[in-house]
Amino acid sequence: MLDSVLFYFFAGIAVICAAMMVTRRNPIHSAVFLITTLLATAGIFLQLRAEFLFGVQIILYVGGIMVLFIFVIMLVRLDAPLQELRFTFQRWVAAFVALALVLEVAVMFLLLRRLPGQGSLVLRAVPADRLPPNSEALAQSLFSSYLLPFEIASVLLLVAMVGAVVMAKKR
Amino acid sequence: MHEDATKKSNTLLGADELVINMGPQHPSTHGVLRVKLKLDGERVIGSECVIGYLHRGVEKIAENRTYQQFAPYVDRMDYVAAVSNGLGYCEAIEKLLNAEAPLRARVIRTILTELQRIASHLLWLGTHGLDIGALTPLFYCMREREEILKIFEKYCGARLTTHAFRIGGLQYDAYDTLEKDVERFCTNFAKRIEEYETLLTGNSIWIGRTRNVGKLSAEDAIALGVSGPVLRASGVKWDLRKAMPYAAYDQYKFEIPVGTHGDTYDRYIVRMEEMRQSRLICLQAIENIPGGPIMAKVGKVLKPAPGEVYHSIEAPKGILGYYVVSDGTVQPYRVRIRPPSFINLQAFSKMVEGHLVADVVAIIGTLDIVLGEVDR
Amino acid sequence: MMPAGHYLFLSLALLLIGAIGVVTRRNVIIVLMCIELILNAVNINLVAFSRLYGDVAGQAFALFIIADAAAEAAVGLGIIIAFFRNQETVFADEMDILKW
Amino acid sequence: MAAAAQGILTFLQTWWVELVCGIVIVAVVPLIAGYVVLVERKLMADMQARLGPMRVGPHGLLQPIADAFKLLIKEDIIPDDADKIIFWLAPIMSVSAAMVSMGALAFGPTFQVARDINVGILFVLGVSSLGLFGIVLGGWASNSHYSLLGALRSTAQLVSYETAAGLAIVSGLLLAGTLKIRAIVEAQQHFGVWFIFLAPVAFFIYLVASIAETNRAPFDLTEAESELVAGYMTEFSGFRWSLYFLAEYANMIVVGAVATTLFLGGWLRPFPNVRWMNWLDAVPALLVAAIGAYCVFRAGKQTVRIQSLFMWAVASSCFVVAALLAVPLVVAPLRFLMPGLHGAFWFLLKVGGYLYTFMWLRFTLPRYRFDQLMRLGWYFLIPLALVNVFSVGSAMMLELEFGWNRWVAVALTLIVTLGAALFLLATSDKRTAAANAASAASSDSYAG
Repeated sequence: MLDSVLFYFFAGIAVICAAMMVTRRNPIHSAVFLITTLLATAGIFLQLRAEFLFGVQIILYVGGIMVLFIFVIMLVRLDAPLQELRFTFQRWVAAFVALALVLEVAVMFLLLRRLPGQGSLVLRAVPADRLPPNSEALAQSLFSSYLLPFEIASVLLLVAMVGAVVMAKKR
Repeated sequence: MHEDATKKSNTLLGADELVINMGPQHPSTHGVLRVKLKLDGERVIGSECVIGYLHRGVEKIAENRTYQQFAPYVDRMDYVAAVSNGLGYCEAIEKLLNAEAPLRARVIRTILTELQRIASHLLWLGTHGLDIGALTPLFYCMREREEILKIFEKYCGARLTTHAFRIGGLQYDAYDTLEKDVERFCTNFAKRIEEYETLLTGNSIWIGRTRNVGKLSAEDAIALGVSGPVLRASGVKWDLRKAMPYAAYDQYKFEIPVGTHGDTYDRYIVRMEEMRQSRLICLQAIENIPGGPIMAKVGKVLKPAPGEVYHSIEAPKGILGYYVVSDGTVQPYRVRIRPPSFINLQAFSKMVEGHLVADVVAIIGTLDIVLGEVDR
Repeated sequence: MMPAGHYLFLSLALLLIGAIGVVTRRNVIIVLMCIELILNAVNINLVAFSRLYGDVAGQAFALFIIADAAAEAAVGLGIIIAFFRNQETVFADEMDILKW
Repeated sequence: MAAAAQGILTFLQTWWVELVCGIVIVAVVPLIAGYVVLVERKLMADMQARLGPMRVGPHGLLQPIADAFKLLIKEDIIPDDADKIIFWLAPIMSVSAAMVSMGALAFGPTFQVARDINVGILFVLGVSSLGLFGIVLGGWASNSHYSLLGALRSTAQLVSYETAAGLAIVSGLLLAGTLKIRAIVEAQQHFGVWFIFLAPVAFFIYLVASIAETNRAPFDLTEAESELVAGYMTEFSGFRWSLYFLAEYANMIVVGAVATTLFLGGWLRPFPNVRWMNWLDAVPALLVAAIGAYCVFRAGKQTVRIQSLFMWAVASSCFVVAALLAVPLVVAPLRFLMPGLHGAFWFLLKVGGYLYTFMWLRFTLPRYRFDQLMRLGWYFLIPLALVNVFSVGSAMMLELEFGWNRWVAVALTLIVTLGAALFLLATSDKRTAAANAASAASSDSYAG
């Protein structure tokens, strides 16, 4: 009961704010709505008992990446964000993309429904109180099964860091 | 086109530079100074001082007042060092009259002027510290300044705009316990100034904020005409108290502190040392205040012979000069005042170039300007 | 625990909104933000299935995606700043030369 | 209808502790923040040879209430060209971030809202860092150059120092082996020693970084009064401004609580496992009673009758609290109250000590300049924090894997860390000299 209330609450916020984000003209407003979406997603992570990811989402995504976005938006101080054409001719492309994706999911659902024994989409998960402690389990899996990807991810971050510095450095 | 290109290379993102209007209502422009700052990010790429918000036409007023009537007006220029202003004016008119104040008057003038120098430097220290973010020195400085103001109050009844001296000498003789009060202040002050030094001098943040900030070379300083501690911190040993002694300064031994780098830290050190020297002068002076009259014979109505005179003194902030032209009437034909703050402020644009916003307030503070004097 | 379909639909909605934003917006910063939204939508899926199967592998993968998003944002914004410095625009349709 | 009522009833039955704690946080924290301001002003006055607020109530005890009332009835000004919605939203963001992050803090073994959250300390860090948006957006929305500069400064500053603070916290977390707030404190009880003694450098880094994170002097560049008027708050007035103020003080309490939890033993009393130090249990009651006694002493000296009455009221409430603290000691059946009450006392005492350090530094030190702040963060604190994480880890390895004496291992790694610190200081001095020499040459001060 509480679970579903929380889910619909966060999901509603996420979807509405995402739509607002795409439609705002002012980039700062867009960023604020994106922040709200990301926070709502963090809430969904919490509702899914992915506590560590919740923390990472807030610290890294919201507290890190979005701050960077806002910082850049303020740095490039566009005086005329309002002149921007919001929807260009590409809207037809967009509509097509959307339609295609919706169709794809619909087909997928239908197929899954039809296949016998594959009703995995309504599978009941492990009850929350019997889950292993989340951070510990995640760390265990990160540092054993996924050690190599983990290291590669850190190299990726390093490369990105160097790249960003090189890019943004004043010549 | 060419301008565009340079502008682009100057700023962080090639976008327009940020223009900040600092003042006339700003916590640290020490009154009503207005500075237009052109910023690239936080770096100053251009600045312009706008003055005149406190202009009262002091020099014009002088032409419609008698010589004595104008004396209180000069107190309102550098209102944190009113005694010094009065001294300069009185001595200028005395020079015009070819009169000289008696020795006793000159010694008492010296004592009060040096106390005023300490008070002015204390106020500077407190506010300069506050500009750089040190909250506490201000209150300590105010505490000491209060002692000086109490001495002034006992002497002439006023604390800030004292009008302590009269043309030709003094109106009031030294009160009974003047020596004792000054001595008590001086003994206390020796310990107190060490206290300030422990708060600031060796503090690495303080050094970081002031070292190499607002550098002024000796040549530039002389070329811009700056004077006072600002000049001396650049390494020029020029102090009118030694160079052209006035009042009773020729009788006392004191050092002229000079700096080497000409940065904000050196100006700080120079002023601190000046306070110590002023304290020594006061101690020497109270040891032996000569007897005798306190007023020269100048008459009630002052009618100097037609002519002109320029007299300058070493005010706390630099050279304070009075150029007075007399046409033989009771009112001066023209009074021109050379206020130290006004001239020192000229160096501002040169000093802030390339520094950060935070340094701008440090530099305004280190110039020790008083807007009443700049605008007059 | 909600049925997984709900999470799928939420994720789809966010993905769609993000994709539409990427295609329609002119401002490159907002395009980048839309990409972040898309990555985020993927994360929801991963975490939901991770919960469904009681396996933290999905969450580990989501973590990698967040790291990737951080890298992408840093580099992307770096490029935008570099571009803005030279061309004074952040509009995609004005970025029409290969060399500047 | 009945079902709904039933549902609400079950909800209340399950969550009443959390609800009460939450309401207490929302309702009491503003009051506490107000009194922290009063304490700060009084301390500042004491250090600056003056009296501070003395007019409202005896010794200014009612000053916070008067201030709050004044701020509430002030005219609410929104600049014409401001972005109204964001201007309206920004202070709320700041406050709510600070308040929500308090939810996971344990002010004692029993007082905690988000009790079984697995990532307690991450939650606190993450949510409190959201307050940054309030500052940035508020500064942006004001449409003023001072505000914008303040906002830009705060972004760069907070992001930089959060990194240092995070790395410092990692050192503590390594020792605790858990992210749960309660478990961290329990780990310290298990170790028998506060983590500040095992990782002093980490505590130092966290102290410095947390001052920077809460925008307090000497790192208050975002609201540097002498430079940026009030930084991001320049255009805010009245209630909105007071929200920012509240957020700042709530954030101070949060970072203080995190430091207390992680490094100062949380709600544990000093020497929690040493039996013969049990007399320390009497300290809370005695201390509060002593404060009460002092109030009684001062009450006689008040010139106005109402003020002396007020002083009596303060004294008697002190005595009530002292009695409450003493009851579990004396009455054996009520001993179960002991951890909660005394835990809260010790916790708040430690937070108070931490905040006292904040204030002390604020009154003593001048302000850093922006480039110096960045250099301190990136060239000194962050590398030092990295070295420290490594050395704390090595100390743990030496003890657990190789069976070294704990203190030998800690001392050894501490020497390594301090050597690194000296090295960093030496190089940063060189860098500072170089930067100063080239100060006229334009370099990007935000690049750090």
